[in-house]
Amino acid sequence: MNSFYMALTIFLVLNIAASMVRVIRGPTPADRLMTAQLFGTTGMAILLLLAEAMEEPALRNVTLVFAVLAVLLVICFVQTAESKETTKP
Amino acid sequence: MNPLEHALDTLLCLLLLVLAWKALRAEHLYQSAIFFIAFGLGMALAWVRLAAPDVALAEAAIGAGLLGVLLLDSLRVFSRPPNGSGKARQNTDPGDAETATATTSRHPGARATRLLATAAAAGLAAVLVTAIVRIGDGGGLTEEAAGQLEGSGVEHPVTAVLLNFRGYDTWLEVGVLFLAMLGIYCAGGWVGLTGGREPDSPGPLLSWLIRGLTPLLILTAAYLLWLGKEAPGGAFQAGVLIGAAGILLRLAGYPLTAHLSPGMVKLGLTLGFGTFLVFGIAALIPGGAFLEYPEYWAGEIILLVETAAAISIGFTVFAFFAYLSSRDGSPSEEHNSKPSTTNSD
Amino acid sequence: MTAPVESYQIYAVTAGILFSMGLAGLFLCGHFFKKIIATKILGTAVFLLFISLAKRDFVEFADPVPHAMVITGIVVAVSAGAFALALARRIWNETGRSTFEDSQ
Amino acid sequence: MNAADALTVIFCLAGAVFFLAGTVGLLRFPDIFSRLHALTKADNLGLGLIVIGLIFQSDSLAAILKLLLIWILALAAGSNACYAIGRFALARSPQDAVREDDP
Repeated sequence: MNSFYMALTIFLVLNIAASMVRVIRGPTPADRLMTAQLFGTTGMAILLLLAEAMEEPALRNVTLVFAVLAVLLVICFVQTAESKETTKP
Repeated sequence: MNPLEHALDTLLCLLLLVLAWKALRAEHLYQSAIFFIAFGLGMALAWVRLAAPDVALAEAAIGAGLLGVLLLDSLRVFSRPPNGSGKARQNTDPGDAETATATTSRHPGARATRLLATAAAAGLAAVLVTAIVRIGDGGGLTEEAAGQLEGSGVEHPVTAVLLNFRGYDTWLEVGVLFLAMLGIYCAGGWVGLTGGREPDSPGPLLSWLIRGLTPLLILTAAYLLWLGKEAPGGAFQAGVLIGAAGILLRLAGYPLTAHLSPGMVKLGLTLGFGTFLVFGIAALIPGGAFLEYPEYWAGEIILLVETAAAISIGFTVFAFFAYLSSRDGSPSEEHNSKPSTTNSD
Repeated sequence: MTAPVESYQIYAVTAGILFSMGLAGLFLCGHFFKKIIATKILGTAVFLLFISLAKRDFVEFADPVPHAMVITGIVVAVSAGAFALALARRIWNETGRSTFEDSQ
Repeated sequence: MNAADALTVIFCLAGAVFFLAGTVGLLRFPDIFSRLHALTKADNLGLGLIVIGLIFQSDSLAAILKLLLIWILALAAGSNACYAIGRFALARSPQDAVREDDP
C-alpha cells in the first residue's frame, strides 16, 4: 500500500513539473496564476497521500492550511489588478 | 531504503532546483513570482519529507498566504510607470519594467563579468557540496531536548524549544516583526492603515465566499494554536492565518480598520512583545532567569504567551500588507504631508 | 556515490546548490524584485541544510532545535523580505529606478 | 489486499486520471476559458476522488471529517477562483470568449 501511495505521489509531482510549461508560455498573467492554482491543488493531494504513506496525521493540518488559503492569491490578483495592464507575451 | 521514496526525494530536489532556476532566470517578473510561489510549495513538500511538519505548516501559511500576496501586489506597482514627483526616469515602455535580466548586458564587458560570476557560483556549489557530503553523524541536541521535555509544560518538542528553552528567540522574533512593520510604515510614507485605493466590489459570489471563509480562518488559527501543545502547530502559523483573514477582508473592500480604534491597533501590534516581556520579568521575581517559567505553571503561561503572540503576529502581518498597498493609487503629494507624530511604543 | 545515500543527504546537497544559485542571482539579477527573490532562495537553502541535518539522528522525532530555529528564521526572512519590497516600491515610485545600475 | 485497500486504489487512481487530464488540458487547450474548464476538473474531481479513496483508510471520524472539510474548501476555492479568473479574463479580452463565432 505504501508503494502505491509513493508511486502516485511521484506521478503527481511529475504532473506539477509538466504544467510548469504553461507558466513559461503564458500568455496572460491569468494563465500563469491558473497554473499556480493547479500546483496548489496537486500539492494538497500529494500532502494527503504522504500523510497516509508516512503515517503522519499532522500533514492533514498542513493540507487544511493550504485549503483555507487557496483562494487568497486569486482574490488578490483579481481585486488589485489595474484597469488596464500590459499582457506582453 | 525504499527505492520509490528515494526516487521521490530525488525528483522533488530536481524540481526545487529547476523552480529556483526559473524564478531567477525567467523573462518576466510575473513568471518569476509564480515560479517562486511554486518553489515555496515544493519546499513545503520537502519539509514534509524531512519529517518537519511544523516547518511545513509555517511554509504553507507563508508561501500560500502571505508572501504570494505581497509579491503579486508589488508586481502591480512595478508594472506601471512610477508615480513619484522626482525626476521620473521613466522607461519608454512601462512594460519594460518586466524585462529585468537585460539591464546588465548593456555594459561592455558585462558578459565576461556574468560568466565569471557564474563560474564562481559553480565553484562555490562544488565546494559546498563536497563539504556537506562529508558532514558526519551526531552532534544534535535531540536527546537534551527530549530529556528536558518533561518540565517544559508542553508535550510537543518543537513548541517546547520555541516557547520555553529558547523563548528569547521567539520573543525577539516578535520584535523583529514589529520593527519590519515600522520600517514598512516609514517606507510607505506614513500613510495609515485606512489609506489607499478602494478595491472594486468583489461581486456576490466572492463576497459570499469571503464571508464564509473569514470565520473559518480564525477557527483554524485557534485550532492550530491549541494544537501546538501536543502536535505541530503554534503561535506563528496561527498568527499568519489571522493576518490572512484581515488581508482577505481588506481585498474585499470591507472597512476593517473602521471598527478598530488606533489605540486598539497599537495594542494589538504590541500585545505579543509586551506579554513576553511581562512574563519574562515576572520569572525573575522568584529568582529564576529571564523567561524561565516556573515548572508548575509553564503550560498555562506558554498558552497565554502564544495567544498574545498569535494576535500580534496577525495584526503585524495584516499591517505589512495594508501599509504596503496603502500608498498606491494615492497621488504622490501624499508622502510630502508631514509625518503624523504617532509615538509607537 | 558508492555508499547508500540517505534521503537527507539528497536534500543537503540540494541546499548547497540552491545556496550558490541564490548568491549568483543576488549579484547577477538586475531588478530589485529578482534580487529579493534571490535573497529568499538563498535563505531557504540555509534552512534546508539545517532541517536535513536535523534528520540525521532521527529517533522518535527529529532534532527539534533546528526546527524551532528555522521557524523563527522563516518569520524573520519574511519580515525582511516585506521590508525590502517596501523599500523597492518606494524607490520605484520616487525615482523610477528598478536596478542599481547607474548608466542610462 | 482487502476490500478497503482495493477501493482506495481504485478511487485514488481515478483521481490521478483527473489530475492528468487537468494538466494535459492546461497545456493543450487553446484559450484561457477552456483551460479554466480543465483546471476545475483537477480541482474538484481529482482531489475529491483521492479524498474519497483515503477515507477508506481513515480510522477515526475526526480524520474523515477533516478530509471532507479539506475537499469542501478546495471545491469552494476552485469554483470561486474559476469564476473570478473567468470574469477577469472576460473583462480584458472578450474577443476570446466569442471566438467560435468566427468562420
